[in-house]
Amino acid sequence: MNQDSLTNMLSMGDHGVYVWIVVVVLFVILGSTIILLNRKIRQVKKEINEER
Amino acid sequence: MKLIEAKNISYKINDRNILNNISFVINYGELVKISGDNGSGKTTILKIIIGLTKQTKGELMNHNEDKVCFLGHKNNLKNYLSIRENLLIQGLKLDSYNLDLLEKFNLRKHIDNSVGTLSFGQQKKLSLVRVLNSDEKILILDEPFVGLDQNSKEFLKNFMEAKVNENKTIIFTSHIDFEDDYREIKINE
Amino acid sequence: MIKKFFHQFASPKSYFAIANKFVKPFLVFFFLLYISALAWGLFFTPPDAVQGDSYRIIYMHVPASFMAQILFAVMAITSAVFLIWKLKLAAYVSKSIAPIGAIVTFFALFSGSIWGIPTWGTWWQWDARITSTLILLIMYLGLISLHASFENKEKADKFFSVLVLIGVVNIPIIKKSVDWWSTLHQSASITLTSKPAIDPVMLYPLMFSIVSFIGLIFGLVILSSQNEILKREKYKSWIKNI
Amino acid sequence: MNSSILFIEIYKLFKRRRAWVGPVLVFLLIIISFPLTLDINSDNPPQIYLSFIWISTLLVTMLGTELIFSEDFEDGTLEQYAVNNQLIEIVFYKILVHWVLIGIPLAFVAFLFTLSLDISIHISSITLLCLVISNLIFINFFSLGNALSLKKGSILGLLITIPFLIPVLIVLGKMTTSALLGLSLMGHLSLLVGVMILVASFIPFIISFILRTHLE
Repeated sequence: MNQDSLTNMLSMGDHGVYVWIVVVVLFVILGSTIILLNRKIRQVKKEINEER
Repeated sequence: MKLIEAKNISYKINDRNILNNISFVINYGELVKISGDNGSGKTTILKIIIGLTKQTKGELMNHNEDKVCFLGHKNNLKNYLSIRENLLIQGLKLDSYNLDLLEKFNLRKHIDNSVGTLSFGQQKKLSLVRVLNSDEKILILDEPFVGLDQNSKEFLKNFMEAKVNENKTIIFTSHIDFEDDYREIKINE
Repeated sequence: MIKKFFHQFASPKSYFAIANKFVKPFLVFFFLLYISALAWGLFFTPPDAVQGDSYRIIYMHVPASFMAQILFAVMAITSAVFLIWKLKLAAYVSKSIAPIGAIVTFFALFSGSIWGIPTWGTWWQWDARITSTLILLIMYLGLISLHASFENKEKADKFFSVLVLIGVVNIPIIKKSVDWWSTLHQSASITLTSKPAIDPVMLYPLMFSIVSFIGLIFGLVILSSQNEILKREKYKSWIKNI
Repeated sequence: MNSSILFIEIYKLFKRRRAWVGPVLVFLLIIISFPLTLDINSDNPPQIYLSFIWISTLLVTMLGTELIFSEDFEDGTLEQYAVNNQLIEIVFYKILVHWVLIGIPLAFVAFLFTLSLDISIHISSITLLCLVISNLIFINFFSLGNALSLKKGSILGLLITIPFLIPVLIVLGKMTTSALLGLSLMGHLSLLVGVMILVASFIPFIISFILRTHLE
């Protein structure tokens, strides 16, 4: 696979920008949800441990 | 004869204990005072007895099937109506008994004023008129003495004693002590 | 019988223990699976004859739109279980689905409108599907704010569940009425459904992406329900041993 | 059936003029000011006026039902009804009374307004009929919203109830178009009546369950 076809594949013609926007937003949303939930869980666990 | 029997009643809000393993028996014709500190769950017990609230744990047997007369925290009055209208929508007649009551409570001269203009104590007295008219066999009163002046307090006490002598049951909450012939259920842990 | 089963195996305690063990590998697995489904769809399928490459948004938009509705249905089931059998765990799960559902629905709307720019030439069309998805988002937001507005969480659970159950009856009604409405106002618009059946070359990665997305989102739901259990059962004794 | 409770409900709403006359007055003001924002020299399609009537009725009904349960909840009246096992009755009566004292007057104000437009009396009377029917549906759902969001403000109530009201609005919009095209409305009308009956007979039970939970 040479570099040209790779660029072609990633840019997906004229409309690649729309696809990539959606991909980026999806992973930002998913990632931040997971991180946020994990942080909340850790916080509550800490509170519980402090009360013990 | 047993009227209400509570066995190990508990009640929780957001997993915090409001009531913890309370047991008691109330018989017909008794004058019962439920006492305890602020937030000890007095109101909750009354609400469980009349069936508004269901206990989280434990068993409550209620042998009463008749209507009860319940006086809650809230005064059950409409601010934008006059005393006269308020009594009428509560289903009370303005007969000589009730007019006398208003006279005794110093409310008769305000009878056409709207309730919103009355003071807290006056509103409390007005909300008691319904209780003083009740012919139900069981009266459940939440803090009936709060906000009353000395005369009205005496009056209410005499009324309660008279009712009990007629073999009616009265359950009330209060954190004020007064010497009288009642049974006390303490719910302080 | 059923009640006993529920109380033994579906207590927050045992659920939490199982979830705690499996949630991380579960999430990682479906995350990787979804990424590979997406890679397949984005790079190894031919472009669409009509829409060109922008159709590839389908591999994110369709799973999200699908999940947006599935989550509401799941929430309705758990809410019914809670109201009928008074099972607390069901209420916790119900409540923790709502924010995830709102996020997924929002994403479905967002990806749809980005897709609309090259296809329709506008980011918003009063199209039947978009409109009903928007209403679904409003319903999720309503549920979240309803639950949040009560200090007494046991009451909040009950109100929440009642609203979910009325809402789930409402969803097909909304769909039907919005469909009906848009046939008049929008007869000329391009709808995604009116195209000929999708080619297998695109269908397989689409199926794959839907399945893996379902797994991923349920992983999020489990994580969110763990958070909810911890918050709500703070004062229970079992929680001190984790 | 307890006619004295019904009478009391009528009396209470009647005396609280702000809650009763207020919404009708607000509706009147909105409806007067709407044509002023349009160019009267150009031909505005009647559909715009009618759709404006639906939306403003919806919002004014929300205004009129804002206190339907919260007032009685605050002062303990609901508690008394619950103790006497009259909650379901009272819910039915309250909705009925709000419909008669707020919903139907609104429909008549809107009817008067449509008479001033360039549309046939036939369509005006259909508007009146539709408003009378749909107002009962609106009031039921706003009461549900009020019961759920007791003391939490009407914005939450609106957020909760609007998804339920959108299908009704769509039916109303469809009816408007069909009526203006001169098509038969029996189908739409029977749909609306059917929805009204369903809503008016189920929602009060849900509301009384919700109120009971509030009083716990």
